[in-house]
Amino acid sequence: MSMEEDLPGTGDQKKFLYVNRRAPYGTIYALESLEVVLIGAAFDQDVSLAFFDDGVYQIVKDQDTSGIGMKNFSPTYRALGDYEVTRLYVEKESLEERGLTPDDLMEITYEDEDDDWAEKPSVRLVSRAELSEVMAEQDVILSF
Amino acid sequence: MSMEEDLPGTGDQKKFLYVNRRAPYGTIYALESLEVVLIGAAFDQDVSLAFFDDGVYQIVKDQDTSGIGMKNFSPTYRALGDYEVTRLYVEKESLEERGLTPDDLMEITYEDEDDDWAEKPSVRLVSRAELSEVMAEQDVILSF
Amino acid sequence: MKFGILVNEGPYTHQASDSAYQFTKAALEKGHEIYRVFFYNDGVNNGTRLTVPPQDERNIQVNWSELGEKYKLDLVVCVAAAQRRGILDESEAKRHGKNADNIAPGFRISGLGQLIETGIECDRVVAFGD
Amino acid sequence: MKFGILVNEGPYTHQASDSAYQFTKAALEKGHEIYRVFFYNDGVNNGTRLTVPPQDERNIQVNWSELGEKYKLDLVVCVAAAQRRGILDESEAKRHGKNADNIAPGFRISGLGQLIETGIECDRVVAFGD
Amino acid sequence: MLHTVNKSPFEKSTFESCLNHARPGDAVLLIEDGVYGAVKGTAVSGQVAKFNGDLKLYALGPDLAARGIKDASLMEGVSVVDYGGFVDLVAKHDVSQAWL
Amino acid sequence: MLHTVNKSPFEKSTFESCLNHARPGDAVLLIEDGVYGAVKGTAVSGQVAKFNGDLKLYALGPDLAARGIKDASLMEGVSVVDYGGFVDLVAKHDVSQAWL
Repeated sequence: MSMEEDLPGTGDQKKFLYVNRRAPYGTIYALESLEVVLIGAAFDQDVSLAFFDDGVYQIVKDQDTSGIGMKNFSPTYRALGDYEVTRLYVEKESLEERGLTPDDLMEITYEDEDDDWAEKPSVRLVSRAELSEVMAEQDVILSF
Repeated sequence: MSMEEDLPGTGDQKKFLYVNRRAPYGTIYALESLEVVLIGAAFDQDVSLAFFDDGVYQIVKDQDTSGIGMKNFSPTYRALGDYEVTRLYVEKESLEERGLTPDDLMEITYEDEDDDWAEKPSVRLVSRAELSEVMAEQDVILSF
Repeated sequence: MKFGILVNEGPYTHQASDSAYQFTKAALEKGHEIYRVFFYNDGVNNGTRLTVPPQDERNIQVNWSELGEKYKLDLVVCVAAAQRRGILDESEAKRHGKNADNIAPGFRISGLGQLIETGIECDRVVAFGD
Repeated sequence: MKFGILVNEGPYTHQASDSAYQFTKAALEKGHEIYRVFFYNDGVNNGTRLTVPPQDERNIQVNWSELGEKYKLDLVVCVAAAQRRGILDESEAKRHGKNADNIAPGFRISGLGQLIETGIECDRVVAFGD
Repeated sequence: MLHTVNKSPFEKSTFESCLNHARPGDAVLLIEDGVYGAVKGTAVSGQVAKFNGDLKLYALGPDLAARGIKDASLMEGVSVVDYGGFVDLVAKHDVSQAWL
Repeated sequence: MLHTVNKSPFEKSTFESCLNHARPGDAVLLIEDGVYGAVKGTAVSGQVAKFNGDLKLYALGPDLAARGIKDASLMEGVSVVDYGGFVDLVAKHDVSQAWL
């Protein structure tokens, strides 16, 4: 089977989705997933991130890890735009179950090169059903 | 503070409870907990085991690990009587939630030296409330 | 078909590495190609040659090394994850001033890019973890 | 009061070892005695000296070794759990025909009996895990 | 899409989240401790049954046997596969998502 | 007795099991990802509130701060302690049970 048959219509790119379902700090999965995303950004693929279940906790604002002796890696999410990672899907139902609103999340933005470098929000609030659609469109799903 | 103040009225013995809340094989905790119990048996303490939540799966009968390439360690529970570990508390509610009955469990027995070496069941079915009482009586609780 | 395998947990503690091994073996026996087995997170701990499991238990590292040898598998341990957890080959050990290394035969240490490449090159990626 | 500490997960992957370290430090600073820190399950992986964490991250092994040095702590790695996971001292390595060891300074390898003894001798046992 | 779930539904919310995000026609393969989710007459089986039919449920035979679960204990509609069958399921579906 | 819980109540059933097994007068200390269980207005907070009062709930401050949880977000009756306070709780109660 040749590669082309499996690829979507975007030339050589594959659609990569990084699924984030776990809270930060209690385990390393959030951090090491982010490290994959940063390295992966160099490969010119079509990249999205999904945050749902406890994964929404990863991008909550005002994280302060000074008391637990661990590095606060949350600022890195705000730098994703510089790596041309611009689509962060966040599930509404997961926020609601946790008593969170979009205002509790960090502001994560990117500069849209197709729109005169206008600053735009990277976070896209989606319903559970919409998130399912996003997952169904992917070529590779990496979940840590 | 001297040791004696903390000890129950059973001479030098402390009451040790090993809590088993996880299924076997998916993780190593059940096996490595059992290894602690076996070593601990040499120390002449007052030992009990509690099986609840997914821990009840550890003592389900007819385990056959030949297809997953792992060692079947379930026969070791049946040998606990030889190590004078004779009290295995199993929570009824945990069995029921999992669609299990006492008949689904291995027969685990011990020979009662105070009763002419009569063979008696080591498994004691207890309600959740009774199990809470058992936990409250302990000096050391080790949960893996 | 071309498969990529991702192993995210170490040996013995979680079944992940066992499951990945059984899957990889079955895929090879069905004639599929295994493009790469990538060890990430605690999965890097599968690549130490210093394990001494009880004699009546499987030896997970040896299983991987032997399967790798038989089918010429590319068993890649992520360098960043490996450094955090103390899995080093000779050159890594030297570079970081450590007086020992522990990488097992048939495993090699490389970058996370090899995981992305696996996603790009393979028809399917299958992950095993906690 | 006399405390025993049980650490059941390895460094970095779970917060357990960090929490145990912070607790132990706080207990010592309050004047309590730490009878022993026992490393079991994947916790044995805290005792390898081969880790090379990123420079802007804490070094969990060094934290334990330094705390142990300062307060003369008994840092015990379970031998059975350590063998499964490839943590060896010089004599263990020799005994099993391995050409390297990886135990970190201040840690010692011993049997599970040391955990039971901790339960017997201590006023309190506090466990940290997954 | 093929979803794999390896955690007990009594211990973790993974299986529930998978069921809530899978789409009609998707396949869900239960492996490792995930196979407990395939058993009938449990506290979660009613919940699972609601998705049965819309989704195709599979359970890994070697993991069932290891845990002493007999085929007669499985919910209706659950198909048992071995590691070879697992490979075939991966090959058959465009994408696999591991619910870790 | 002192119970410690280190897992998110949305991910694992540990906290629920702890609450169901603790006895009136016991203390429950939430640490690591367990601190999410101390937040009000969530899908589990109603369940937790039922035990509040019978049990004394604590949450570890450094773990709350790491996760961006403000004191104002906590359920009524939850006391925040630091690592020193954790040590004091262990010393105060005869036995500690870690719900791992």
